[in-house]
Amino acid sequence: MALNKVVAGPQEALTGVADGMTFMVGGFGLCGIPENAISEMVKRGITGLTCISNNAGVDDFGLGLLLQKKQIKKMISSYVGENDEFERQMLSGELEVDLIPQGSLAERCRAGGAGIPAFFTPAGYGTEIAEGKEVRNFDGKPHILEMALHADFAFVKAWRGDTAGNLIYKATSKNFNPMMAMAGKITVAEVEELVPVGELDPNQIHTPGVFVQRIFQGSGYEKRIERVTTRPRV
Amino acid sequence: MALNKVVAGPQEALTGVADGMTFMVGGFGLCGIPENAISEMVKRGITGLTCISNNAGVDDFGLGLLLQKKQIKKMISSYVGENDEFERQMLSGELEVDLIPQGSLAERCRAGGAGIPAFFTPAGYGTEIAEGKEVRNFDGKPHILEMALHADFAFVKAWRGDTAGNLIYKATSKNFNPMMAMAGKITVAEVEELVPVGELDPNQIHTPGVFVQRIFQGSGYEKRIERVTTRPRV
Amino acid sequence: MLSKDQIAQRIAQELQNGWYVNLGIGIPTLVANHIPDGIDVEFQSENGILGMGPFPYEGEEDADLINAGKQTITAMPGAVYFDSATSFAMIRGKHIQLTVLGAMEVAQNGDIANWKIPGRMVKGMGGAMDLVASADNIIVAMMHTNKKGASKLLKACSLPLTGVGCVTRVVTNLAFLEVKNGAFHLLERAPGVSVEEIKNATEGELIINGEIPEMNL
Amino acid sequence: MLSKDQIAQRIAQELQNGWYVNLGIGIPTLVANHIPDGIDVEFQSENGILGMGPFPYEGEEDADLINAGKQTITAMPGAVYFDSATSFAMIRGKHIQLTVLGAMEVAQNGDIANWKIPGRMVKGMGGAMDLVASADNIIVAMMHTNKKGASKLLKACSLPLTGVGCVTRVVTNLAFLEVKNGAFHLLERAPGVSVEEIKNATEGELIINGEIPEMNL
Repeated sequence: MALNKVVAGPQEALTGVADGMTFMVGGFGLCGIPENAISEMVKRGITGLTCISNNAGVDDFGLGLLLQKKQIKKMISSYVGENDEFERQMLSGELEVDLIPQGSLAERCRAGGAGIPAFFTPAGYGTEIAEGKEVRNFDGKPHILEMALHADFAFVKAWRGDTAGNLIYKATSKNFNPMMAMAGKITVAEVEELVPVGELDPNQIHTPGVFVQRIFQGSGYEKRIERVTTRPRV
Repeated sequence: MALNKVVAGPQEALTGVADGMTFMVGGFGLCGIPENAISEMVKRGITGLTCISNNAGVDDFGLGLLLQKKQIKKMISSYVGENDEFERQMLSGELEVDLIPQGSLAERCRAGGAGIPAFFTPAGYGTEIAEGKEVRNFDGKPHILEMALHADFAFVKAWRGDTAGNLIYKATSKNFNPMMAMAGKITVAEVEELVPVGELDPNQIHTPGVFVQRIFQGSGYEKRIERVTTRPRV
Repeated sequence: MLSKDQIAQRIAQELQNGWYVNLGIGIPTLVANHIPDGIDVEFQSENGILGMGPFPYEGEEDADLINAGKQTITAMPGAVYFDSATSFAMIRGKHIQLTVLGAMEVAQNGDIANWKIPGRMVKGMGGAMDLVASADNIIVAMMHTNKKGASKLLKACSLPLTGVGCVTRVVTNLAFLEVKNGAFHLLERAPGVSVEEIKNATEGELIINGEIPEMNL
Repeated sequence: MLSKDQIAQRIAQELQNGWYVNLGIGIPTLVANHIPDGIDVEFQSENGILGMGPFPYEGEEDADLINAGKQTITAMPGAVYFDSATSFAMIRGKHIQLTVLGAMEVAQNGDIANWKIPGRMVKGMGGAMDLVASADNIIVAMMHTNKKGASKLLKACSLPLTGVGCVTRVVTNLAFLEVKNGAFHLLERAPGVSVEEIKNATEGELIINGEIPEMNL
């Protein structure tokens, strides 16, 4: 029998979350974000959160919802520029912000999940990002040592998933979700469609179920688009 | 227009290989090995090779064919135990062998392809593998620093591929192929079925074509099985 | 003087067949509209696509298919989606042949500053630091001077750096320049722009060798 | 005395519901035949599968579907295939709850030697060094003594190490032992085997606390 990771919904899936914990939250902008898990965090009113997420949502959606309620103490991100409330809290000093080059953020999450405590990368050498970090030359080129990231909970969103926690993402909604799924002590996956084991081709799975502790079928997805951009029909 | 990486066959695909070069060769045992590229290497009689490959084939197949002809100077592998000729050459000192823990071998190939010059891993700490390597504690646990691997050519084998070099592997024939595809200066992919771009679902590709410089439809695959193991029908 | 679209057009002339190209936000995005005939390239967007196509027709937007600027896009035949770690493996591993991005300042030693203005809201570097630290071939697309008329091609950057010694070429509204040996080398003038104007707008060391041709757009 | 199959059976009793398990070559492979009723586990083979099933029926072998011992296998519903880097990410990242492997020697401090005999042909460590360096829960399955009758449970390993201080439990043909605080702690005797026999076959420090029960197979 395959393992069964299914929980009833976001409420059960977030059992154990507590004030002051560290959370990884998948998505790029508003694309591929775990909408249900974020809503549940808002509902629970958990505070003092450290959130590791490439972006911080917009004012009234995504992680912006947690910012509005001042639930987030610290953001670890690569780009946070679509959010007035974020700006206000950051400039006032209410919100701590740790900005990380996007590739280093992705690789540090993967490293956390893969048992690699640290690695060298050229990104950020010679900039303020490198301050206090070990520098070493490889092939004559300077690199800095970056450390793995870990989280108490990782919230990820996939397109399809099976009851054993195997996940398939759609298009560019994959982004940070697979690495964050690897790096959570407890990884909660929400999916648009939950299917029995055996329905997904074992050759086409993006996140093996071994990285997922809890899975549920999400609901009410808004899937907002930040910048609808179109071209005229000829 | 998508890029076109198609070459006529193994002969064209191996243009530029030369004595003394370093080669990565995909596969685990005889599963997922680039049979056509290996045959072409035998045919060309290139010598003094350094081969990075998890295994060394068997006496009369896979990399064993290159060993028979004494074309290999050095093997970098994790396990080489199915090959009498290998044993003879190793014990006589004709063949240099660098044994690497399998996970470190995989990660070092990935690192080479991903521009990560070095990383820390716990594998091999306290063993002879760690001799001469930097040791550092993370969270109180000792790790050793391992360096990226690179190759002049990487030979990989996939199940299906398109003319832009996008690859899909089948079942456990994936193994080392995706990381080696990333780490070759020139990566040559041979596939069982070559299709036009647009035929592969962009969501299901294992190796993006950006890592592949040349692709051809292979032929005459033997796909030998090292240990046929079955169970009785009830 | 070049329009933003013409800056993109001039950069597009540098594309070579078979290249994978990462285009930053702003002017660089426009490069995709000017691919010369007979040149096949593929565009990477670092949020996870190779083979990015044009914007979708109205009504055909897919919330799951965006570029790094969070705009809706389409995928070309032969496209592939991947996660952010794989995306930056491509970038860090030098599998992308050209990076085009904007800048606030470029220094004559190739340093670039494009992510932070002290005292102002910092939005973050996104993927820019990874891109500039790894790419061998970086073209900066920007205005030659800022809104106050001050040169953006400097002896040394005054703003916090994004990367050091990495920019190889710059295309501005005034000129096409190469960055090497610690100086800006003027290669081409924008149509109707004199060498004198470019000199006056360039704070960093400017090397002018012989007759400088006008761009051919 | 236990047969090899019974060693596997005793180890299988340690399986807990929901575990992912990596089984080494030899006796460990047999563990899969003895999963207790009501226990769901998934087997990983480090060459790239989770959800490994039984060997195929004759005629149904697939050259593309093997385990780390290069044997043909099948996949269970819910299985997934992945590359070697991902496979060892699972192992190194502690996503696998139990590792069962064979050994030539185990020391009372948990050191293990199972890959190399000086002067003999060295076949390589395969994935063993990664497995023992990362797993928190390692059961060694082996004979209590070697072919010459010498103990394999030692004060210190004499052979080149595979990993240090990592083995948590050992199941042999004679006994089930826990390795902690620098000693072997006898937990159970194989049916018909006396504590005295186990003592005589164990070179390393052996802690015997109270009455030692017989295994219940």
